[in-house]
Amino acid sequence: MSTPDKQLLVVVGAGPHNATRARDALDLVLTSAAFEIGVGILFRDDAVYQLLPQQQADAIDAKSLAANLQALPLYDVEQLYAPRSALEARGLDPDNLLLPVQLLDDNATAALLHSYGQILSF
Amino acid sequence: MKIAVLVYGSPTASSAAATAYRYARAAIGLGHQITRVFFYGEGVHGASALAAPPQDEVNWGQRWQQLAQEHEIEMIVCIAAALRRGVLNQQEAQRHGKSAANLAAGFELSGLGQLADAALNSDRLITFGG
Amino acid sequence: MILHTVNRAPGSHAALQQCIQALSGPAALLLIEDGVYGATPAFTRLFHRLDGTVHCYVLAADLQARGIDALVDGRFQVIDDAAFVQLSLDCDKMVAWY
Amino acid sequence: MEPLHINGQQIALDPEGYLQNLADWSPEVARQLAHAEGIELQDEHWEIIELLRDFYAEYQLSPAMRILVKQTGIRYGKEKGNSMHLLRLFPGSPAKLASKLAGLPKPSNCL
Repeated sequence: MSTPDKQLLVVVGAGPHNATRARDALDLVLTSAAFEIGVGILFRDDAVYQLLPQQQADAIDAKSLAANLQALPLYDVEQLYAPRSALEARGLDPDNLLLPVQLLDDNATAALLHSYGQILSF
Repeated sequence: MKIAVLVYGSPTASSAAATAYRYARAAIGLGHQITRVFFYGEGVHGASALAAPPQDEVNWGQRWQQLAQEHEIEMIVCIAAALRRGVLNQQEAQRHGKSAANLAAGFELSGLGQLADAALNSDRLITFGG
Repeated sequence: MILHTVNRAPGSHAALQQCIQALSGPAALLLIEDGVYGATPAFTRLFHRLDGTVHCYVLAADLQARGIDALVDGRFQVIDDAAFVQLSLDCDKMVAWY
Repeated sequence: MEPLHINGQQIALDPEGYLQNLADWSPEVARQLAHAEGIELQDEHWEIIELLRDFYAEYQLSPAMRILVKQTGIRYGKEKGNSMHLLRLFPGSPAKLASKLAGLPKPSNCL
Protein backbone atom coordinates (compact mmCIF):
# COMPACT_ATOMS: atom_id res chain seq x y z
CA MET A 1 0.00 0.00 0.00
CA SER A 2 1.22 3.49 -0.79
CA THR A 3 2.73 5.83 1.80
CA PRO A 4 0.36 8.39 3.40
CA ASP A 5 1.55 11.28 1.23
CA LYS A 6 0.64 9.17 -1.80
CA GLN A 7 -2.84 8.37 -0.56
CA LEU A 8 -6.08 9.89 -1.71
CA LEU A 9 -8.95 10.97 0.44
CA VAL A 10 -12.21 11.13 -1.49
CA VAL A 11 -14.61 13.48 0.28
CA VAL A 12 -18.21 13.07 -0.73
CA GLY A 13 -21.08 15.22 0.46
CA ALA A 14 -24.01 14.02 -1.63
CA GLY A 15 -26.75 11.57 -0.82
CA PRO A 16 -27.23 8.43 -2.91
CA HIS A 17 -29.67 9.96 -5.38
CA ASN A 18 -28.24 13.46 -5.81
CA ALA A 19 -27.33 13.48 -9.52
CA THR A 20 -24.26 11.30 -10.14
CA ARG A 21 -22.05 12.78 -7.43
CA ALA A 22 -22.04 9.82 -5.06
CA ARG A 23 -21.44 7.39 -7.91
CA ASP A 24 -18.72 9.56 -9.46
CA ALA A 25 -16.93 9.63 -6.11
CA LEU A 26 -17.28 5.88 -5.69
CA ASP A 27 -16.08 5.18 -9.23
CA LEU A 28 -12.93 7.16 -8.51
CA VAL A 29 -12.39 5.18 -5.31
CA LEU A 30 -12.85 1.83 -7.05
CA THR A 31 -10.57 2.83 -9.92
CA SER A 32 -7.87 4.01 -7.51
CA ALA A 33 -8.18 0.78 -5.54
CA ALA A 34 -7.94 -1.29 -8.73
CA PHE A 35 -4.65 0.49 -9.40
CA GLU A 36 -3.59 -0.29 -5.81
CA ILE A 37 -3.53 3.36 -4.78
CA GLY A 38 -4.32 3.79 -1.11
CA VAL A 39 -7.67 5.54 -0.85
CA GLY A 40 -10.02 6.55 1.93
CA ILE A 41 -13.54 7.98 1.90
CA LEU A 42 -14.99 10.70 4.11
CA PHE A 43 -18.79 10.63 4.02
CA ARG A 44 -19.64 14.19 5.03
CA ASP A 45 -23.00 15.90 5.44
CA ASP A 46 -25.74 14.33 3.28
CA ALA A 47 -23.36 11.60 2.14
CA VAL A 48 -24.07 9.78 5.40
CA TYR A 49 -27.47 8.96 3.86
CA GLN A 50 -25.54 6.69 1.49
CA LEU A 51 -24.81 4.50 4.49
CA LEU A 52 -28.39 3.69 5.39
CA PRO A 53 -29.24 -0.01 5.22
CA GLN A 54 -32.38 -1.16 3.46
CA GLN A 55 -32.18 1.25 0.56
CA GLN A 56 -34.30 -0.02 -2.32
CA ALA A 57 -33.09 1.87 -5.35
CA ASP A 58 -35.22 -0.24 -7.68
CA ALA A 59 -38.32 1.50 -6.28
CA ILE A 60 -37.33 4.48 -8.44
CA ASP A 61 -35.72 2.40 -11.20
CA ALA A 62 -32.26 3.46 -10.07
CA LYS A 63 -29.12 1.41 -9.80
CA SER A 64 -28.22 0.54 -6.22
CA LEU A 65 -25.33 2.59 -4.90
CA ALA A 66 -25.62 0.69 -1.62
CA ALA A 67 -24.84 -2.59 -3.41
CA ASN A 68 -21.76 -0.99 -4.97
CA LEU A 69 -20.63 0.39 -1.62
CA GLN A 70 -20.70 -3.07 -0.11
CA ALA A 71 -17.97 -4.11 -2.55
CA LEU A 72 -15.51 -1.68 -0.89
CA PRO A 73 -14.02 -4.27 1.49
CA LEU A 74 -13.33 -6.58 -1.50
CA TYR A 75 -11.39 -3.72 -3.08
CA ASP A 76 -9.45 -3.37 0.19
CA VAL A 77 -10.92 0.08 0.80
CA GLU A 78 -11.22 0.07 4.55
CA GLN A 79 -10.45 3.67 5.50
CA LEU A 80 -14.04 4.85 5.79
CA TYR A 81 -14.94 7.88 7.87
CA ALA A 82 -17.96 9.95 8.77
CA PRO A 83 -18.29 12.95 11.10
CA ARG A 84 -20.40 12.00 14.09
CA SER A 85 -22.07 15.42 13.84
CA ALA A 86 -23.33 14.64 10.31
CA LEU A 87 -25.15 11.56 11.59
CA GLU A 88 -26.50 13.36 14.67
CA ALA A 89 -27.73 16.33 12.66
CA ARG A 90 -29.77 13.93 10.52
CA GLY A 91 -31.05 11.78 13.37
CA LEU A 92 -29.26 8.67 12.12
CA ASP A 93 -28.20 5.76 14.29
CA PRO A 94 -24.42 5.20 14.00
CA ASP A 95 -24.90 1.56 15.04
CA ASN A 96 -27.10 0.76 12.07
CA LEU A 97 -25.04 1.53 8.98
CA LEU A 98 -24.26 -0.39 5.82
CA LEU A 99 -20.51 -0.35 6.34
CA PRO A 100 -18.16 -0.10 9.30
CA VAL A 101 -17.21 3.57 9.26
CA GLN A 102 -15.00 5.31 11.76
CA LEU A 103 -16.93 8.13 13.44
CA LEU A 104 -15.02 11.37 13.92
CA ASP A 105 -15.65 14.44 16.03
CA ASP A 106 -15.18 17.77 14.22
CA ASN A 107 -11.54 18.15 15.29
CA ALA A 108 -10.72 14.67 14.08
CA THR A 109 -12.41 15.39 10.76
CA ALA A 110 -10.23 18.46 10.29
CA ALA A 111 -7.15 16.42 11.24
CA LEU A 112 -8.12 13.73 8.75
CA LEU A 113 -8.03 16.25 5.90
CA HIS A 114 -4.50 17.20 6.92
CA SER A 115 -3.32 13.58 7.03
CA TYR A 116 -3.87 12.59 3.39
CA GLY A 117 -1.59 13.53 0.51
CA GLN A 118 -4.39 14.60 -1.80
CA ILE A 119 -8.06 15.33 -1.38
CA LEU A 120 -10.71 15.07 -4.04
CA SER A 121 -14.13 16.35 -3.13
CA PHE A 122 -17.51 15.61 -4.67
CA MET B 1 5.19 23.83 -10.74
CA LYS B 2 3.13 21.16 -12.48
CA ILE B 3 -0.55 21.76 -11.85
CA ALA B 4 -3.48 19.51 -12.79
CA VAL B 5 -7.03 20.84 -12.91
CA LEU B 6 -10.31 19.00 -12.35
CA VAL B 7 -13.46 20.52 -13.87
CA TYR B 8 -16.56 18.97 -12.32
CA GLY B 9 -19.26 21.41 -13.47
CA SER B 10 -21.08 21.87 -16.77
CA PRO B 11 -20.37 25.08 -18.70
CA THR B 12 -24.06 26.04 -18.64
CA ALA B 13 -25.16 24.99 -15.16
CA SER B 14 -22.07 26.18 -13.31
CA SER B 15 -19.09 28.52 -13.51
CA ALA B 16 -16.57 25.69 -13.09
CA ALA B 17 -15.27 25.73 -16.67
CA ALA B 18 -14.94 29.53 -16.64
CA THR B 19 -13.20 29.82 -13.27
CA ALA B 20 -10.91 26.91 -14.05
CA TYR B 21 -9.99 28.55 -17.35
CA ARG B 22 -9.14 31.84 -15.66
CA TYR B 23 -7.09 29.98 -13.08
CA ALA B 24 -5.21 28.03 -15.76
CA ARG B 25 -4.45 31.14 -17.78
CA ALA B 26 -3.18 32.97 -14.71
CA ALA B 27 -1.01 29.98 -13.74
CA ILE B 28 0.54 29.84 -17.20
CA GLY B 29 1.09 33.60 -17.03
CA LEU B 30 3.10 33.07 -13.84
CA GLY B 31 5.30 30.53 -15.57
CA HIS B 32 3.71 27.36 -14.21
CA GLN B 33 2.73 24.35 -16.26
CA ILE B 34 -0.84 23.08 -16.52
CA THR B 35 -0.19 19.42 -17.26
CA ARG B 36 -3.67 18.01 -17.49
CA VAL B 37 -7.25 19.17 -17.29
CA PHE B 38 -9.65 16.40 -16.36
CA PHE B 39 -13.34 16.86 -17.16
CA TYR B 40 -15.61 14.75 -14.97
CA GLY B 41 -19.31 14.60 -14.08
CA GLU B 42 -21.28 17.36 -15.79
CA GLY B 43 -17.94 18.88 -16.76
CA VAL B 44 -17.81 16.58 -19.78
CA HIS B 45 -20.43 18.75 -21.52
CA GLY B 46 -17.65 21.30 -22.00
CA ALA B 47 -16.02 18.93 -24.51
CA SER B 48 -18.94 18.80 -26.94
CA ALA B 49 -18.13 20.16 -30.38
CA LEU B 50 -21.84 20.70 -30.96
CA ALA B 51 -22.33 23.47 -28.39
CA ALA B 52 -23.30 26.55 -30.40
CA PRO B 53 -23.74 29.49 -28.04
CA PRO B 54 -24.59 32.90 -29.58
CA GLN B 55 -21.57 34.84 -30.88
CA ASP B 56 -21.71 37.33 -28.02
CA GLU B 57 -21.33 34.59 -25.41
CA VAL B 58 -18.18 32.67 -24.61
CA ASN B 59 -17.74 29.15 -25.93
CA TRP B 60 -15.68 27.69 -23.07
CA GLY B 61 -14.89 24.50 -24.95
CA GLN B 62 -13.25 26.55 -27.68
CA ARG B 63 -11.29 28.62 -25.19
CA TRP B 64 -9.94 25.45 -23.62
CA GLN B 65 -9.04 24.10 -27.06
CA GLN B 66 -7.00 27.19 -27.84
CA LEU B 67 -5.27 27.27 -24.48
CA ALA B 68 -4.46 23.56 -24.70
CA GLN B 69 -3.06 23.91 -28.16
CA GLU B 70 -0.87 26.86 -27.28
CA HIS B 71 0.48 25.33 -24.09
CA GLU B 72 0.43 21.58 -24.72
CA ILE B 73 -2.15 20.76 -22.08
CA GLU B 74 -3.65 17.27 -21.99
CA MET B 75 -7.41 17.58 -21.87
CA ILE B 76 -8.90 14.32 -20.65
CA VAL B 77 -12.63 13.67 -20.56
CA CYS B 78 -13.83 10.85 -18.29
CA ILE B 79 -15.07 8.23 -20.70
CA ALA B 80 -17.74 6.76 -18.42
CA ALA B 81 -19.18 10.19 -17.59
CA ALA B 82 -19.02 11.21 -21.26
CA LEU B 83 -20.78 8.11 -22.59
CA ARG B 84 -23.63 8.61 -20.10
CA ARG B 85 -24.12 12.17 -21.31
CA GLY B 86 -23.70 11.69 -25.04
CA VAL B 87 -20.19 13.04 -25.57
CA LEU B 88 -18.56 10.51 -27.90
CA ASN B 89 -15.60 10.28 -30.20
CA GLN B 90 -15.74 8.37 -33.48
CA GLN B 91 -14.54 5.12 -31.96
CA GLU B 92 -17.06 5.14 -29.10
CA ALA B 93 -19.87 6.13 -31.44
CA GLN B 94 -19.11 3.02 -33.45
CA ARG B 95 -18.74 0.81 -30.37
CA HIS B 96 -22.16 1.89 -29.18
CA GLY B 97 -23.91 2.01 -32.53
CA LYS B 98 -24.54 5.77 -32.44
CA SER B 99 -25.08 7.87 -35.53
CA ALA B 100 -22.71 10.72 -34.70
CA ALA B 101 -19.63 11.68 -32.74
CA ASN B 102 -19.21 15.07 -31.05
CA LEU B 103 -16.03 15.12 -28.99
CA ALA B 104 -14.26 18.38 -29.84
CA ALA B 105 -10.74 18.27 -31.24
CA GLY B 106 -8.05 18.50 -28.59
CA PHE B 107 -10.07 16.53 -26.04
CA GLU B 108 -9.40 12.86 -25.34
CA LEU B 109 -11.67 10.25 -23.77
CA SER B 110 -9.94 8.22 -21.10
CA GLY B 111 -10.43 6.52 -17.77
CA LEU B 112 -10.49 7.70 -14.18
CA GLY B 113 -7.00 6.32 -13.69
CA GLN B 114 -5.86 9.54 -15.36
CA LEU B 115 -7.48 11.54 -12.57
CA ALA B 116 -5.98 9.41 -9.81
CA ASP B 117 -2.62 9.72 -11.54
CA ALA B 118 -2.98 13.50 -11.84
CA ALA B 119 -3.86 13.71 -8.15
CA LEU B 120 -0.79 11.82 -7.06
CA ASN B 121 1.80 12.87 -9.62
CA SER B 122 1.25 16.61 -10.06
CA ASP B 123 2.49 19.20 -7.62
CA ARG B 124 -1.11 20.34 -7.14
CA LEU B 125 -4.57 19.24 -8.18
CA ILE B 126 -7.05 22.10 -8.25
CA THR B 127 -10.74 21.16 -8.26
CA PHE B 128 -13.51 23.34 -9.70
CA GLY B 129 -16.85 21.94 -8.60
CA GLY B 130 -20.20 22.29 -10.30
CA MET C 1 -1.76 24.08 4.94
CA ILE C 2 -5.05 23.35 3.15
CA LEU C 3 -6.78 25.72 0.77
CA HIS C 4 -10.56 25.50 1.05
CA THR C 5 -12.64 26.98 -1.75
CA VAL C 6 -16.38 27.60 -1.54
CA ASN C 7 -18.37 28.42 -4.67
CA ARG C 8 -21.95 28.37 -3.37
CA ALA C 9 -23.97 31.29 -2.01
CA PRO C 10 -24.46 30.92 1.75
CA GLY C 11 -28.05 32.14 1.48
CA SER C 12 -29.20 29.10 -0.43
CA HIS C 13 -26.64 26.42 0.18
CA ALA C 14 -24.85 24.92 3.18
CA ALA C 15 -21.38 24.57 1.59
CA LEU C 16 -19.87 27.54 3.43
CA GLN C 17 -21.21 26.42 6.81
CA GLN C 18 -20.05 22.86 6.19
CA CYS C 19 -16.62 24.08 5.22
CA ILE C 20 -16.25 26.28 8.30
CA GLN C 21 -17.34 23.41 10.53
CA ALA C 22 -14.58 21.17 9.14
CA LEU C 23 -11.88 23.86 9.15
CA SER C 24 -8.91 23.95 11.40
CA GLY C 25 -5.97 26.25 11.07
CA PRO C 26 -3.56 26.94 9.67
CA ALA C 27 -5.72 27.15 6.58
CA ALA C 28 -6.82 29.43 3.78
CA LEU C 29 -10.46 29.92 2.88
CA LEU C 30 -11.20 31.37 -0.55
CA LEU C 31 -14.66 32.34 -1.72
CA ILE C 32 -15.21 32.08 -5.48
CA GLU C 33 -18.16 32.28 -7.91
CA ASP C 34 -21.46 32.59 -5.98
CA GLY C 35 -19.49 31.87 -2.84
CA VAL C 36 -18.35 35.52 -2.84
CA TYR C 37 -21.75 36.57 -1.47
CA GLY C 38 -20.47 35.04 1.77
CA ALA C 39 -17.98 37.92 2.09
CA THR C 40 -20.76 40.47 2.60
CA PRO C 41 -21.57 41.68 6.15
CA ALA C 42 -24.85 39.76 6.32
CA PHE C 43 -22.90 36.54 6.77
CA THR C 44 -20.07 37.59 9.11
CA ARG C 45 -21.62 35.59 11.97
CA LEU C 46 -20.72 32.38 10.11
CA PHE C 47 -17.04 33.23 10.49
CA HIS C 48 -16.98 33.91 14.26
CA ARG C 49 -15.83 30.34 14.91
CA LEU C 50 -12.60 30.85 12.99
CA ASP C 51 -9.45 31.92 14.78
CA GLY C 52 -6.54 33.98 13.46
CA THR C 53 -4.88 30.97 11.85
CA VAL C 54 -7.53 30.81 9.14
CA HIS C 55 -6.93 33.41 6.47
CA CYS C 56 -9.95 34.47 4.44
CA TYR C 57 -9.80 35.52 0.81
CA VAL C 58 -12.30 36.41 -1.87
CA LEU C 59 -11.83 36.45 -5.63
CA ALA C 60 -11.91 39.95 -7.16
CA ALA C 61 -13.39 39.12 -10.57
CA ASP C 62 -16.34 37.29 -9.05
CA LEU C 63 -17.04 40.22 -6.69
CA GLN C 64 -16.91 42.74 -9.54
CA ALA C 65 -19.15 40.63 -11.76
CA ARG C 66 -21.79 40.67 -9.01
CA GLY C 67 -21.43 44.35 -8.13
CA ILE C 68 -20.54 43.71 -4.51
CA ASP C 69 -16.88 44.69 -4.32
CA ALA C 70 -17.75 47.64 -2.08
CA LEU C 71 -19.57 45.39 0.39
CA VAL C 72 -16.73 43.10 1.39
CA ASP C 73 -16.31 42.52 5.10
CA GLY C 74 -12.94 43.60 6.57
CA ARG C 75 -12.01 40.02 7.44
CA PHE C 76 -11.41 39.25 3.76
CA GLN C 77 -8.48 39.99 1.54
CA VAL C 78 -9.55 40.57 -2.07
CA ILE C 79 -7.26 38.73 -4.50
CA ASP C 80 -6.96 38.49 -8.29
CA ASP C 81 -6.56 35.33 -10.37
CA ALA C 82 -2.76 35.40 -10.18
CA ALA C 83 -2.91 35.63 -6.39
CA PHE C 84 -5.36 32.70 -6.40
CA VAL C 85 -2.73 30.65 -8.24
CA GLN C 86 -0.05 31.73 -5.79
CA LEU C 87 -2.29 30.88 -2.84
CA SER C 88 -3.00 27.43 -4.26
CA LEU C 89 0.74 26.82 -4.48
CA ASP C 90 1.47 28.19 -1.01
CA CYS C 91 -0.99 25.60 0.31
CA ASP C 92 -0.01 21.97 -0.16
CA LYS C 93 -3.47 20.68 -1.06
CA MET C 94 -7.02 21.86 -1.52
CA VAL C 95 -10.60 20.93 -0.71
CA ALA C 96 -13.31 22.32 -2.96
CA TRP C 97 -16.69 22.76 -1.24
CA TYR C 98 -19.56 22.89 -3.70
CA MET D 1 -24.01 -7.40 -34.80
CA GLU D 2 -26.25 -10.23 -36.09
CA PRO D 3 -28.69 -11.36 -33.40
CA LEU D 4 -28.44 -14.79 -31.78
CA HIS D 5 -31.23 -17.29 -32.45
CA ILE D 6 -32.18 -19.41 -29.51
CA ASN D 7 -35.33 -21.58 -29.41
CA GLY D 8 -36.87 -19.54 -32.19
CA GLN D 9 -36.20 -16.28 -30.31
CA GLN D 10 -33.98 -13.46 -31.49
CA ILE D 11 -31.47 -12.10 -28.98
CA ALA D 12 -30.28 -8.62 -29.96
CA LEU D 13 -26.57 -7.80 -29.72
CA ASP D 14 -24.81 -4.45 -29.84
CA PRO D 15 -22.06 -3.63 -32.38
CA GLU D 16 -19.45 -5.39 -30.25
CA GLY D 17 -21.55 -8.45 -29.53
CA TYR D 18 -22.71 -7.52 -26.03
CA LEU D 19 -26.34 -8.24 -25.09
CA GLN D 20 -28.63 -5.27 -25.76
CA ASN D 21 -30.86 -6.48 -22.96
CA LEU D 22 -29.15 -8.06 -19.95
CA ALA D 23 -32.29 -10.03 -19.06
CA ASP D 24 -31.85 -12.10 -22.25
CA TRP D 25 -28.92 -13.96 -20.72
CA SER D 26 -29.10 -17.75 -20.42
CA PRO D 27 -26.42 -20.46 -20.42
CA GLU D 28 -27.19 -21.06 -24.08
CA VAL D 29 -26.55 -17.36 -24.79
CA ALA D 30 -23.19 -17.70 -23.06
CA ARG D 31 -22.37 -20.77 -25.17
CA GLN D 32 -23.17 -18.96 -28.41
CA LEU D 33 -21.34 -15.75 -27.41
CA ALA D 34 -18.33 -17.87 -26.47
CA HIS D 35 -18.50 -19.75 -29.75
CA ALA D 36 -18.39 -16.44 -31.62
CA GLU D 37 -15.18 -15.68 -29.69
CA GLY D 38 -13.70 -19.07 -30.59
CA ILE D 39 -14.17 -20.51 -27.11
CA GLU D 40 -15.98 -23.76 -26.25
CA LEU D 41 -17.10 -23.45 -22.65
CA GLN D 42 -15.78 -26.07 -20.22
CA ASP D 43 -16.41 -26.49 -16.49
CA GLU D 44 -13.57 -24.11 -15.65
CA HIS D 45 -15.13 -21.40 -17.83
CA TRP D 46 -18.49 -21.89 -16.15
CA GLU D 47 -16.87 -21.45 -12.73
CA ILE D 48 -15.78 -17.96 -13.69
CA ILE D 49 -19.06 -17.09 -15.38
CA GLU D 50 -20.97 -18.15 -12.27
CA LEU D 51 -18.64 -16.16 -10.06
CA LEU D 52 -19.15 -13.07 -12.20
CA ARG D 53 -22.92 -13.42 -12.23
CA ASP D 54 -22.99 -13.87 -8.45
CA PHE D 55 -20.65 -10.91 -7.99
CA TYR D 56 -22.82 -8.73 -10.20
CA ALA D 57 -26.04 -9.84 -8.51
CA GLU D 58 -24.63 -8.87 -5.13
CA TYR D 59 -22.64 -5.72 -5.90
CA GLN D 60 -24.06 -4.51 -9.26
CA LEU D 61 -20.48 -4.10 -10.44
CA SER D 62 -18.26 -5.82 -12.96
CA PRO D 63 -15.07 -6.53 -11.02
CA ALA D 64 -11.75 -5.12 -12.17
CA MET D 65 -9.18 -7.77 -13.14
CA ARG D 66 -7.35 -7.64 -9.81
CA ILE D 67 -10.59 -8.22 -7.92
CA LEU D 68 -11.65 -11.03 -10.24
CA VAL D 69 -8.34 -12.81 -9.65
CA LYS D 70 -8.72 -12.41 -5.90
CA GLN D 71 -12.31 -13.63 -5.82
CA THR D 72 -11.45 -16.60 -8.04
CA GLY D 73 -8.75 -17.58 -5.57
CA ILE D 74 -11.11 -17.28 -2.60
CA ARG D 75 -13.82 -19.35 -4.26
CA TYR D 76 -11.92 -21.94 -6.28
CA GLY D 77 -8.52 -22.15 -4.64
CA LYS D 78 -5.09 -20.66 -5.07
CA GLU D 79 -4.14 -22.59 -8.18
CA LYS D 80 -7.00 -20.87 -10.03
CA GLY D 81 -6.71 -17.46 -8.41
CA ASN D 82 -4.11 -16.07 -10.77
CA SER D 83 -4.15 -14.16 -14.00
CA MET D 84 -2.51 -17.01 -15.97
CA HIS D 85 -5.46 -19.29 -15.29
CA LEU D 86 -7.91 -16.58 -16.36
CA LEU D 87 -5.87 -15.68 -19.43
CA ARG D 88 -5.82 -19.31 -20.51
CA LEU D 89 -9.61 -19.51 -20.24
CA PHE D 90 -10.42 -16.06 -21.61
CA PRO D 91 -7.53 -14.90 -23.79
CA GLY D 92 -6.78 -11.21 -24.30
CA SER D 93 -8.47 -9.32 -21.50
CA PRO D 94 -10.09 -11.93 -19.26
CA ALA D 95 -12.20 -9.65 -17.04
CA LYS D 96 -13.76 -8.02 -20.07
CA LEU D 97 -14.32 -11.14 -22.12
CA ALA D 98 -15.66 -13.22 -19.24
CA SER D 99 -18.00 -10.38 -18.25
CA LYS D 100 -19.32 -10.29 -21.79
CA LEU D 101 -20.07 -14.01 -21.80
CA ALA D 102 -21.60 -13.73 -18.33
CA GLY D 103 -24.05 -11.12 -19.59
CA LEU D 104 -22.75 -8.23 -17.49
CA PRO D 105 -23.00 -4.63 -18.74
CA LYS D 106 -20.53 -3.51 -21.35
CA PRO D 107 -17.62 -1.78 -19.64
CA SER D 108 -17.03 1.87 -20.44
CA ASN D 109 -13.35 1.22 -21.21
CA CYS D 110 -12.70 3.01 -17.95
CA LEU D 111 -9.70 1.05 -16.72
